[in-house]
Amino acid sequence: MEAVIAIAIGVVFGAGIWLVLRPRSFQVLCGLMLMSYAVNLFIFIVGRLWIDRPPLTPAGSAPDPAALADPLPQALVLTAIVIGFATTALYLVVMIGSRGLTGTDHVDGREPEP
Amino acid sequence: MNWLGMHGLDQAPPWALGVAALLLVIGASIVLIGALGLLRLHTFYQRIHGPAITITLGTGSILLASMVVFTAAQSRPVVHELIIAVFLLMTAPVVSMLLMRAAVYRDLRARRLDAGVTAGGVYPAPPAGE
Amino acid sequence: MMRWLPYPFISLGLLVLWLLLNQTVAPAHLLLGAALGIAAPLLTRRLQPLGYPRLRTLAQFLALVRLLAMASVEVVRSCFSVCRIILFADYAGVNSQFIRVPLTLRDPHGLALLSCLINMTPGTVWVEILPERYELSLHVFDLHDVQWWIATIKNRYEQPLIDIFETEAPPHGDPA
Amino acid sequence: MTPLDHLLLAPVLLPLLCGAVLVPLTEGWHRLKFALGYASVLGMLASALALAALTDGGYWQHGIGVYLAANWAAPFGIALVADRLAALMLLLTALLALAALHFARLRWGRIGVHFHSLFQFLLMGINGAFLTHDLFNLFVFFEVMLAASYGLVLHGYNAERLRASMQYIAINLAASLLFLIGAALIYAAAGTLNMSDLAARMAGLAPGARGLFEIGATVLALAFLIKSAMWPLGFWLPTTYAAASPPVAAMLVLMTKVGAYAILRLWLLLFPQAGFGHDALLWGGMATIVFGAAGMLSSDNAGRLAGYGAVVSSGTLLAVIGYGQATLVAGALYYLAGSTLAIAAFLLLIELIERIRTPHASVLAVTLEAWAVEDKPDEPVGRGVPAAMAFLALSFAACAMVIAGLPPLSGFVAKFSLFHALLNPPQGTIAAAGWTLMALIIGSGLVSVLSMMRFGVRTFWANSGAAPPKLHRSEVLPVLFLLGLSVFMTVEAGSVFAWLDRASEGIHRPQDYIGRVLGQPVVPSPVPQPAAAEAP
Amino acid sequence: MPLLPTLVLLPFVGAFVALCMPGGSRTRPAAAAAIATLAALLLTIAQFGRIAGGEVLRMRAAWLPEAGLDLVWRMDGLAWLFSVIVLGIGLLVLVYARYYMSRDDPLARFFACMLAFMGSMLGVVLSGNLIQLVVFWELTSFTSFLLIGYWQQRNDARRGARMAFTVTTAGGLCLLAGMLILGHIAGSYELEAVLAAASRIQAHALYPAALVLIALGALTKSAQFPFHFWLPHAMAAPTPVSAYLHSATMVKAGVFLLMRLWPALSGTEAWTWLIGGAGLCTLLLGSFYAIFQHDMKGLLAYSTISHLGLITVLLGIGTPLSVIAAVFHTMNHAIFKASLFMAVGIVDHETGTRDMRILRGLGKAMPYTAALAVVASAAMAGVPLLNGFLSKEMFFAEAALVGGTEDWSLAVAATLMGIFSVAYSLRFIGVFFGPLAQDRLPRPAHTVHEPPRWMRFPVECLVVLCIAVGVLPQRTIGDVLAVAAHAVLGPGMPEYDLAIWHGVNLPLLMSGVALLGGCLFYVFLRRRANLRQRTDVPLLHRLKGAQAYENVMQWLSLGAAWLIRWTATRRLQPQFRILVVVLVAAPLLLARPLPDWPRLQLADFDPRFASLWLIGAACAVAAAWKAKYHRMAALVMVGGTGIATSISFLWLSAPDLALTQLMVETVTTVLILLGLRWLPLRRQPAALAGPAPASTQFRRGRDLLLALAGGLGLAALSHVVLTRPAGRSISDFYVLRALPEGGGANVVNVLLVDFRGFDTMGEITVLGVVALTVYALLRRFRPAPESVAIPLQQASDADPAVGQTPAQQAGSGYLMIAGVYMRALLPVMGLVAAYFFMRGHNLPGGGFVAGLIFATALIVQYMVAGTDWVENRLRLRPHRWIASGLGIACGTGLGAWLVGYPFLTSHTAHLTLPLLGEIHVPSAFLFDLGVFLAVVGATMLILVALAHQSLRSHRLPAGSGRAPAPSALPPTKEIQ
Amino acid sequence: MATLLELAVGYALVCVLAAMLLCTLRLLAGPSAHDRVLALDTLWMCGMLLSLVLGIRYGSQVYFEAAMLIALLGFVSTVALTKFLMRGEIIE
Repeated sequence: MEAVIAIAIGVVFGAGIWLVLRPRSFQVLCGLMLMSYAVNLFIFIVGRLWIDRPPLTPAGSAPDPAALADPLPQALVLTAIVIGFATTALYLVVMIGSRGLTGTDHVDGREPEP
Repeated sequence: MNWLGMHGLDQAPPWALGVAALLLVIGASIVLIGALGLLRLHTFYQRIHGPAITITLGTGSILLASMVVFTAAQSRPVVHELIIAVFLLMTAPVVSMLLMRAAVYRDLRARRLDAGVTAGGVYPAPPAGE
Repeated sequence: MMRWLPYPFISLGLLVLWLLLNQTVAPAHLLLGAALGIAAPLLTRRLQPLGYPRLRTLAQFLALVRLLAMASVEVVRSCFSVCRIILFADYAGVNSQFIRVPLTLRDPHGLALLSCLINMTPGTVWVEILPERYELSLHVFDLHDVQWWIATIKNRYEQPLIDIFETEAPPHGDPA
Repeated sequence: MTPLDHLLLAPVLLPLLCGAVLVPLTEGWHRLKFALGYASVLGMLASALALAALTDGGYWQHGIGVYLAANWAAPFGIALVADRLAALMLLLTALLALAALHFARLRWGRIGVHFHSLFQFLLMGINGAFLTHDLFNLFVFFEVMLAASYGLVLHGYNAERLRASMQYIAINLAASLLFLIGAALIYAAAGTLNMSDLAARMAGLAPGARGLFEIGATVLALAFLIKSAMWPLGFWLPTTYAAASPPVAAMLVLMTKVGAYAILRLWLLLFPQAGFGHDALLWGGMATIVFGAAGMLSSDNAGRLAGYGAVVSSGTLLAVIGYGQATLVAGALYYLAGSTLAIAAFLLLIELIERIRTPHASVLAVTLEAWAVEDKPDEPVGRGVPAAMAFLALSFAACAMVIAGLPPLSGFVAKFSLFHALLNPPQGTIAAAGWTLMALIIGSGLVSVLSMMRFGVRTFWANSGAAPPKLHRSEVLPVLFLLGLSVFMTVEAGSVFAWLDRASEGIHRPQDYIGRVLGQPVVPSPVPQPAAAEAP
Repeated sequence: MPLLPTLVLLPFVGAFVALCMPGGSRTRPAAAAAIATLAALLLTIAQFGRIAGGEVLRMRAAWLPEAGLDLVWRMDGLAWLFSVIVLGIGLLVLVYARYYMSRDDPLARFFACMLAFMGSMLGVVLSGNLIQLVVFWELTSFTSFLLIGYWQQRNDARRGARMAFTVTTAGGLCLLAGMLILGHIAGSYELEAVLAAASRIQAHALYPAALVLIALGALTKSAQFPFHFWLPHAMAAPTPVSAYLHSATMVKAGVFLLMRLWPALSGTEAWTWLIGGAGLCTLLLGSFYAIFQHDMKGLLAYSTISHLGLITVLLGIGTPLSVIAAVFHTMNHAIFKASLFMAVGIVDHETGTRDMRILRGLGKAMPYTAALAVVASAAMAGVPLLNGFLSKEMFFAEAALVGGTEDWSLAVAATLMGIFSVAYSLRFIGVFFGPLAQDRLPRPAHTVHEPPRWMRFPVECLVVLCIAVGVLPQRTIGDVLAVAAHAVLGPGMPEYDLAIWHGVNLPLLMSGVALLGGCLFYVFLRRRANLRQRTDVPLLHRLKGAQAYENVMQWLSLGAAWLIRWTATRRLQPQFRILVVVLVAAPLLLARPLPDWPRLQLADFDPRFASLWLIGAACAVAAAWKAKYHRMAALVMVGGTGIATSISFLWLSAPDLALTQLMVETVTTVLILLGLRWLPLRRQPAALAGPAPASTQFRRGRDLLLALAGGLGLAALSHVVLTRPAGRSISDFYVLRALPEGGGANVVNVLLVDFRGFDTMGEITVLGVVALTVYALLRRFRPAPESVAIPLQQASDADPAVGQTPAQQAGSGYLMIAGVYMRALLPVMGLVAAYFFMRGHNLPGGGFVAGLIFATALIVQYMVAGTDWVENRLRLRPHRWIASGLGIACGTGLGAWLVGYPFLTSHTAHLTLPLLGEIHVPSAFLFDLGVFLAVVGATMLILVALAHQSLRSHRLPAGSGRAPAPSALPPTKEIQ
Repeated sequence: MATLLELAVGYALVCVLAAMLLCTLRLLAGPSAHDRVLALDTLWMCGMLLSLVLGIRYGSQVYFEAAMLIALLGFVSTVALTKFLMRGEIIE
């Protein structure tokens, strides 16, 4: 389990890096999205992997912290997801704005000299 | 081997568990077959029929299994899986209808006539050249 | 009554949905569910040009139930046949074709239900209603007999739907 | 918890509420929008002053005010902490915001929509970043600040701004991801996010956890360093500064300093003795100085000139922090404030200067100078200088003096104090790096002089066809205000330094923070809590 | 009022007053300036009694006590002497300038600059603190920059100003460094402390460094070799400026500094070689160069360089007598050189030129001026009975003395310099003799006559002084010199004699040789070397300081540009590349290695989970592959990774995350599709179908390596984190307190709305801010020309529905049946949103998820029936949603204040209602409502703003062609 | 019987995941855009089923919500994609 998720994070992050290094703004957008998946997962696994232990405290009895998943990273990821969503939207709009005004979808807003 | 006990399933009648197991096996198999169809069938218009069985019978069986298991485990009728069924009934037709229509006209537009769009003669091949 | 509860069935349906979601029949939830059930259609009324479908008589209701039951059997049957084809058939021999089915049903809700039934039945997919002659374009996974399909659809599905939805004038709006 | 404690919240809540109120107002209300925004900034200024007074007085123990948001004790809830350093930064923010907003009144606040809301949210983010004592909350406020800055950089939509902001946004999004990775690693290693709690737990970390912690801190530092434009991570900065509208660019100058602030604060808390990564900071900062100086010399565009000036000041700051000598910090803070004000004033001034720069004349002047062409001397008669021109030239000269560190303005005092501290280290011997740093600071000052002089000569002297620009009072006042602050800092250097020394001493005592933050009691409930409420 | 600061302040006040004078008058600013100067001069002179009595006036004001930097004003003999020079000559120059400057010149600025310079110079002279001295030192550079560039429209003025400023500022910065080191050695920046620590300073290891740096400051300021080149170029300044700055005062600042620090620094070999050597070179070069100038001011400038070299040599020699000679010559030089400059100014003023190749016979036209100039230049040449003679005599004596009997080189050099100076003096006065060159003068010869009375007055004063000092040295100036020299030398004052006649001795012989040789040399040059037509200096014409300066500047600029080109980039990709490299390298280099590097464990390998991530990873990699040419495919594949992510969250006990991720996935897809429409199609060019060129392959390979490194790094980190035992964390607290004190069973939600509610507030602010930004940006969005027209899909002839409006599609078109479902789903979705909202505190859900569901429900309606249809029936006003959301969230937090709690403290109201039983209404609920509203508002604002763009192309006038100019587009519809 | 159910659940899990893998293959292979959209939609459906099966496996209601959300809103992105395929813009 641990190895799988670690490798998965690595692969997604690597794919994101590759895309971020590409010249077209849409590629960079996809890259940033993939990277934020990887980073969200990374924050998430900082609380270790728990199966079927969602951090919902049972009614009546005192909750046992050792038997529930770490809620804090989850809260952090939630915030990070939202912020990631917002910034994706922003980058997208800037991307199309730049495409419209500069006439190219190159990330620099101008085609490189050949 | 005691995970059923954790959920209170050890009190449940065995026939219920059997039914649930059967439904699960059927449903899962159909899901797999549907996906297989999606992968292996030749044209898009054939492939779209693969997932149809996933959505109908596959999902139906698994939903039923879920209802049976939870009803048995909690000793009270648990039927809220019906909601999923209702939602699927309302959304799945939309998806397949729109997807099919999009595929037809995309193929016509791109003159991809070998993709099966002209089969049956409902959609005649448009005149070449635009 | 009608002013404050214009869509009793929808409201009831939403209440049931609410209770099912919450898995409770506690009075607070009953109240809340009812309130939501009444408020939701009212608030969204302006976005519903066709209004909500209504069932007028018990007979219509029974016809609907009968239709659904028959359709479910058909669903299971064709499901297995599709499975069989996918698993065992030689795909080159599968005769997938589009066919045209002339329609007489005009009510959008009825058509919607028809599309649901057809799409839920594995092996057939609704494509569109061809506008020029009001024919349904249908894709059939493994076609043997065009006429059989046309007859089946018209008799087994369309006719009951016409009975259900078009015995009276459509309650609201014009589908066109 | 006394009413005065709530003052800690004002720099965050005031702009938030004001920004929210401004959102639904349409453009027809721009006077009202400006008035509300202005009132909010004035309120922030007042609260910053009050905080500066409170942290310096005996009101709070050790001069550290702690606010437990949501009434949860320190490592668990989010704590806001104000000390002299935070109060200084808040004050700087408020002053700068006042100038920038005033400057925007006539023109920039009216073109485009939501300038005022975004401006307020930007202030909220900056202030929050200065106040918060929680690592992840710092991230959130960074994001608020960045998101608003994205909008503001784009403000006044043109191709150049879009190009620049594409770069700015992409880089900062990546930086935000790094921030998250770093924060997650630190949480993984230490199990907490509160800065004081982290500091308290540092000692007890196992070697493995310590390694993770250091990796986390490194990645986190990268995120901060991207913000503060250390070479080679800060290439976005000159482009962005040159493209942004002047009031926004002025605020960006402050944002560059937020990164340095975060590093200073965190490193002094977390690595009080070990000095982890200080060498990298020192050498990176020195490389940044060289890079920025070269950039100043090679740029012919005023915005880029200012941008590289900011790079130099950022590099100086980072190198000084990396030098790791406690007595340097007061000078560094003074330098931070002085250079921020001057570069911001310069950026505001640029717009006014651009009004007199006819492209044709400046090109001609450049060619003439490049070939050292001796034109036929004109009549030896001086030209009258219109008041507007004189104002621009003198303000420019003042900005240049502060940025270059020439006497007598605050830039010189700052550099002098840095040199003084470098030359008189507590341990007695001066490291080779110290000499290098001094040489670089002096050299960069000289380069700034050269490039600013070149720009000034071309603009004000060689630009023969220039018509006197029309200046509006609302554009002149902010520049004068910022320069006046520089003068004030120079004249009152003694008392300012006394204050900064106290601030510097304060942040060099992490134990005080740990004690204050972790020891802050929550407000007790007036009625006994009902027994554990049953879960529905 | 304290005297010394007043002295310094007076000129600045005068400058301000002069600046405020109305334009159009020459007299008023001049009068203001002169009055301020006169007042200061009288004040200073009045102090002579106290100074002569050995008193040192001091005044101290705290400035930066922490760093030992106080403002210390200090006036001793030397400072007094220089103050008098600065103020006295300043006064004369101001009077002169009143008449010299043109009637059309707006003089307020000129006089203000002059006075500001005067103040700075006084500041230098009167500083009792090294750092304070540097401050004023740089101020003199700055004000002189303004003065040299006064005629800003002239290129030579600008160039001269820049050169002077560059050189002197660079020197000033060196001086600062030197002073800092000096202060470091002495332990104080106070002048007196430094002077008292002479032995400690000279023994210190840093002494050479300090000496060199301070010498650099002094030599640049005094235009000593090899920094002399700026002075001739500074002659582009108006002549009063040259007379004042470049003969009498500013260039003297360097020698003043050397005198000031003489007790502390001199007496070592390094000092002698450095200062004496530089002075000697300057002395010879300057005088030699001066001969060959054609511009009268240029001649005087080189002469000044030479005389300053003389003073420097004297200081470098380092004997007490030589110091006395240096001080004496400083005074003399100021007097005669200022008068000469003013005389040149008169000539220039009257004839319009200063070119000695043109000027002839002016003695007839302006006999009085000619006489004055001849006397002054005789002083410059060292003719007996004039002041220059005396100090030159002393110099010769020292030069002869220092070499002893075996080394005559200095004496020879001194004599040589004497010869040269006689020669250039002769050349200078040549303009007054011979016939008037009528035709070549710029102005008609009959207009050339004596200047106004008061313009000549300052010259007269100075020439009288020349003669007075030359004839009666002891009587006129003996006391002053003694007082000034005493201030430098202290108790070690030697005996000396200021007499005209010391008998026949070596110096007199040298003087004679110089006078005679000079005359002969001049005649030789006139006759043989074609002096009047030469364009370059013989022998030394290759030595062009100014050219070297320009080269250095050029080289600096080019070097900087080169550095920037190689170490910086304006492109995004290299920046990202660097970022990744740093990201991988920095932790490896900096952080300590992890001691317990875990082995890869496959024991708990779960093939099912692995297959889930096989899907996710494959989608990610494929998305990376496809994103360039198949944007939609890439989007779908990114969606595949999103599915894997959300299912992983679900699987790994994070239902809240799974729900949120699901909704975000959906909304993001819609969002990107809305945006994709504005990215024109990108097809793979056929040319690129083959194998890529080597450079591309290299680039790809490099990026692949980076991606691998980055991915591997994060994977390794994840593995390390996962395999470490979980330590003590603060989460336990949340789990334990969430229900009893936070009032909710869903710990994550309680964290979001209670424990860390502050985060959430920031988060919804981010959303709101982004929405506003998007809205603002899109309002002025201009699409690319090729994407303005309706999309290709809608222009096809195959689809019968292409011409339908959105409302038609939904009403009777292909969307009719789908529309029935999608419209029927609206209340259902609303209900589900309400459900997730209500339960959030106790079970997975919450305001954020609910908000996204609600927004999606609305977006579905937009998709069915189009923007116009929906907005005719529904006024959404997303701005208000955002504002009220933020307001409610904030207001909830503030509500806690009312009951005396900190911001955001949550409170649970327990209501007992009839029939319904007990109901818990936590305040966090209200906070969550704010989150909900803000999320709905922000999401809708973003999506609707994007959706509105499509309207514009549909609203194009019919038949307007496929690709209209973007500017012709109708504006975006306003969002209500 | 319990063992049987357990085996059935395990089998179902494997089947659903295998189905997802097959969908992914189709997603990657294409060849046309509508194939990919169909594959993505099926992937969503399989994801929903997976969460249902996980719900049975762990006997928890928590998984139900996710499934319901997919059932209700999973189609939105598909509809958007198809509408994009058909019309080139999803909101007109």
